[in-house]
Amino acid sequence: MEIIKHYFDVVIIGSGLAGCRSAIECSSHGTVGVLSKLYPTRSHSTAAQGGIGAALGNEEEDSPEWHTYDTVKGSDFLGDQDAIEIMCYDAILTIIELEHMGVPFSRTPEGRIAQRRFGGHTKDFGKTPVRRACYSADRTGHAVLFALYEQCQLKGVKFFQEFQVLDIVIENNAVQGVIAVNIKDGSLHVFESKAIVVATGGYGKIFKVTSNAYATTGECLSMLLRQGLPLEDMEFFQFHPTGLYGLGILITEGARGEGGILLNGKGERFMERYAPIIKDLAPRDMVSRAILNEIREGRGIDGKDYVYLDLRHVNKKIIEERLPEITTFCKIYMGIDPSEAPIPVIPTAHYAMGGILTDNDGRVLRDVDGSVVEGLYAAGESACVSVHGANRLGCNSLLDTVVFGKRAGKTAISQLKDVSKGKIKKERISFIVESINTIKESKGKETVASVRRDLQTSMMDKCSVFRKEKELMMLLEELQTLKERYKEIYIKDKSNIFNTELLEAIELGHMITLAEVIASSALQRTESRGAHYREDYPERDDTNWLKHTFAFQGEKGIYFKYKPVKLTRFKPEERKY
Amino acid sequence: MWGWLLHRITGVFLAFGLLYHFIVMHYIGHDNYSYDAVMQRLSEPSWKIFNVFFLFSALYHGFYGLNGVISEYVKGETVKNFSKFIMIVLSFILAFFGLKIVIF
Amino acid sequence: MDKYYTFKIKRYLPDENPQTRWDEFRVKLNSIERVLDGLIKIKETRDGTLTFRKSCAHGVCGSCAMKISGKNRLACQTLVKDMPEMIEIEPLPALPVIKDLVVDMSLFFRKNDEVLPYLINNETPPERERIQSPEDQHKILESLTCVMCGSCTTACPIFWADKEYLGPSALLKAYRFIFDTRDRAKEQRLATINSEHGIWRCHSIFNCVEVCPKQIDITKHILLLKRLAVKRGFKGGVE
Amino acid sequence: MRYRLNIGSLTWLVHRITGIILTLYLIAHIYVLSHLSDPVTYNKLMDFLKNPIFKIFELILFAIVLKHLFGGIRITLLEIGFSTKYHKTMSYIGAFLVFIIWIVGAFYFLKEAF
Repeated sequence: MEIIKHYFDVVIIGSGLAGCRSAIECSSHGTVGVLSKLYPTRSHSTAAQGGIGAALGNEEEDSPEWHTYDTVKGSDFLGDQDAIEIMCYDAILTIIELEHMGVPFSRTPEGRIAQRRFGGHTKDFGKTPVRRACYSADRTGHAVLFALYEQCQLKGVKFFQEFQVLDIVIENNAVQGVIAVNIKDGSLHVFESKAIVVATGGYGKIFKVTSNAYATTGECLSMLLRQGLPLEDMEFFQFHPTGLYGLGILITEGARGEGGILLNGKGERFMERYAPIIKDLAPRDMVSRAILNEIREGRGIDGKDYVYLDLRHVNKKIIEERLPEITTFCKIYMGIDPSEAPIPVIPTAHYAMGGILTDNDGRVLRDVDGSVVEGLYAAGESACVSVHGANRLGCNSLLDTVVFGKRAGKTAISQLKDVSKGKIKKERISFIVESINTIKESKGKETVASVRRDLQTSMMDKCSVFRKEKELMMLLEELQTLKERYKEIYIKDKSNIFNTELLEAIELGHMITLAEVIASSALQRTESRGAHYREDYPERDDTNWLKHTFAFQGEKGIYFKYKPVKLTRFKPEERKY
Repeated sequence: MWGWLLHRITGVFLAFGLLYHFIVMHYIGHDNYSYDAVMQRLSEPSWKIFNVFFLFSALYHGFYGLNGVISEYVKGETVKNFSKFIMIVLSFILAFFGLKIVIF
Repeated sequence: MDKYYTFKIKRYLPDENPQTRWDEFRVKLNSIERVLDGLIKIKETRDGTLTFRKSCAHGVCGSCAMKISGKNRLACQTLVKDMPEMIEIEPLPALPVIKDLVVDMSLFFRKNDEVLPYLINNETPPERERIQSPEDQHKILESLTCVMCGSCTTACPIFWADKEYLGPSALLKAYRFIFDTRDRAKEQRLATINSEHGIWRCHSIFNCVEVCPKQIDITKHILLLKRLAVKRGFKGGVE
Repeated sequence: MRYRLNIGSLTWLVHRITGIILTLYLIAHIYVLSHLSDPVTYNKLMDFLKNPIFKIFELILFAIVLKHLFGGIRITLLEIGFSTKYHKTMSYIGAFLVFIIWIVGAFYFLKEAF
């Protein structure tokens, strides 16, 4: 198996918003190579609809301080407030930079970037909803990703499309490079570099009903976990309240921002009971719990397990102008027109708050004490600076990817000179090649699909919005049996060319590791906070749980360390909307 | 761009010219094909001028269309240029013969 | 209610002999399932070697463009209930096939790169965002929604014959930047598409409009480009 | 290339084929007329062309001309700004008009010829 060697100052894994934004930042000072499983504009960032939050104040008075308060309150006070402040204050400049790069935002009559209301975003510390989400119709992710990818092309960044990363090589606490396979012809490539930026996005595909794309499997997170790096706050996984029933396709919160309301079986606007002030624009964890609560108490639409998102009263022109994409989704997939019929929705797995432990400048940390892995950076959904804490507010994710993508790129470049070039040893490569061949030649009777379906179903049943200790214990056992069954997987496709079955098998191995981390993190956090709701511990316990969890992979399984939350300005208070 | 525009202009001219041509040839009078009938008509200068324009428009329109077909279906740079060159030469020969008919 | 569908799939497996063959699979699918769900069911339960691209599964990323029942569509957007009993599935036409339903898209992407697909504005950017009226933004709104799935260019008979033709997708991308009031490279872009293999190869066939999964009227945009080129021709390049 | 034909691609195909046939006919037409230099051969050629088989050819030619004419009108209308929403109806109307005019023309044509 001949190996093709490359060298880049910075290797970026993932070509979504975070990846492209850091590539733009690095391209001015060094050679940059971006690896991606998909053609860059197909990354899951393109599916983001709602908007990107920034206190520009184009439509009404706004201030980054209020944005900071909303994000801290939205995160159920688990977010590190210094990082949140950086994000909210940097937001304004970053969005303006995006516009200069060509992002075609929707515009106000005066020609400035248009903004709309969004869940959890309020004026003067929680009084009334504020227009803070800068949007481009309901295709904001698509608009920003295309602009960023185009700027990368303008700056001559080298893209390696349809390359699957097999291993991120870290030796004596310094980054050496990446081993990847070219999916098109199965050839093995080794990318040695001084710095690596991990920007691979979330891992929603671990759950059965999810809005995430097939490519979001989070294998890079598990590669780092297996090399002793911690994963932070993995128990917090956000369920978006309004996903199309049966399909998991998202109906952006922007629909509720434009006036859409949620109705239960009795036709009541039940959100009034759960969040009297801002009702349907409450943060996502609260709305998801409210919906599932209504369904569990038998108030789903004619008894079934979904509720209605009603846009019929919103004036038609606004729907056409600002929500064209979800209108086509409803027409194509459900055969209904949102301005004439209510949309059946249920909560779907959507965003991973947890991820690779990083500091405010995107550097990946090796341990709770803040020691750094030299040359390793992370940004976007795969990283956990913890600006989202226990629950992410709508349109803070696009902001997180762009702000911290830029910072990660900037730090990577600034430290290029004092990091030595990576060197990947032969044994490491042959070890990887060995592990692939064992998967390919295994004679078992299990198929990738059956193991994956069982993983997704059990995660969805036992570790979604409502969690209990007993169920989580059962889940951990099921995951152990899944690990055994994974060793018995039989691959029918033996060819080297575009072998998607082999790639899915590799991804599945990493998904099982991540699932185990999520389940055990959820088990050990005995309180309810943000998206993590324990029916046996329904109260938020600030005295002894106001801290981040760090999951390490030890020989005898997952063990945890903790670090208190950095509180600067806002003291934890009861979270009412 | 100009070639494309001329193609459209000649097209429009041909559209009307053809109707006029058809009416004159097929629907006015009887037995218009004999040598004397054709010569008699050709004696009038207006018919002569019309036919010159008609000829050039037809040749240009037809061969510009063929040029398009060639640049789409003929593979290989040299073969393509060569066949385009042949087309131009052919159109000039036809123009010469056409003119010869109309002038004399 | 579930129904049985027969998927007649054109296979191309480079390592096997014969490399190309037609496979038929009978699959049970319900009314909201799509062709992509059928393909996934076949790959999971019948034949693991069946290869196709997929990612978002709701028509926004453009990975799963293929020829379904004789017409280019996104597999994840084509509901099986709208299709006949026997669904014929082939890879996108006129592009080299890598394996089964996966084609090599690099020629298609090179076409897009030829029209300089990025905002070019070297003036010093203002303090705040550049002002653009809603009407100007609206002019490029439709051309913005393109997800570059490749269905249009590979459905155009002119592209089948002449691989040098830029193709509807690249011309739409050129439109997006030429009509963006913030762009300063209008002349350069017009020169690229004003060539023999640019807008003048479009003969208003409308195959691209028939297949666009985002319902973009691409031919209308190319006709607008033609009129702009003619206008610029007379005015000697002055706006 | 097995691809489903629709009204748009069919109209284009017909337009292209009729265009090529007309150009070839143009060459033949000029060749025939070039015999005008000598009246004797010209009249002999005219008599030869009188037999009914050429009348049928002329009738078909008439249809081809009309088809190409209306295809050209559709394309030119689209290019000067006519809404692309009606491109299909333009094709159908064009085809219908071609058929009507062809029948009317053929009626006169045959009446005069026989």
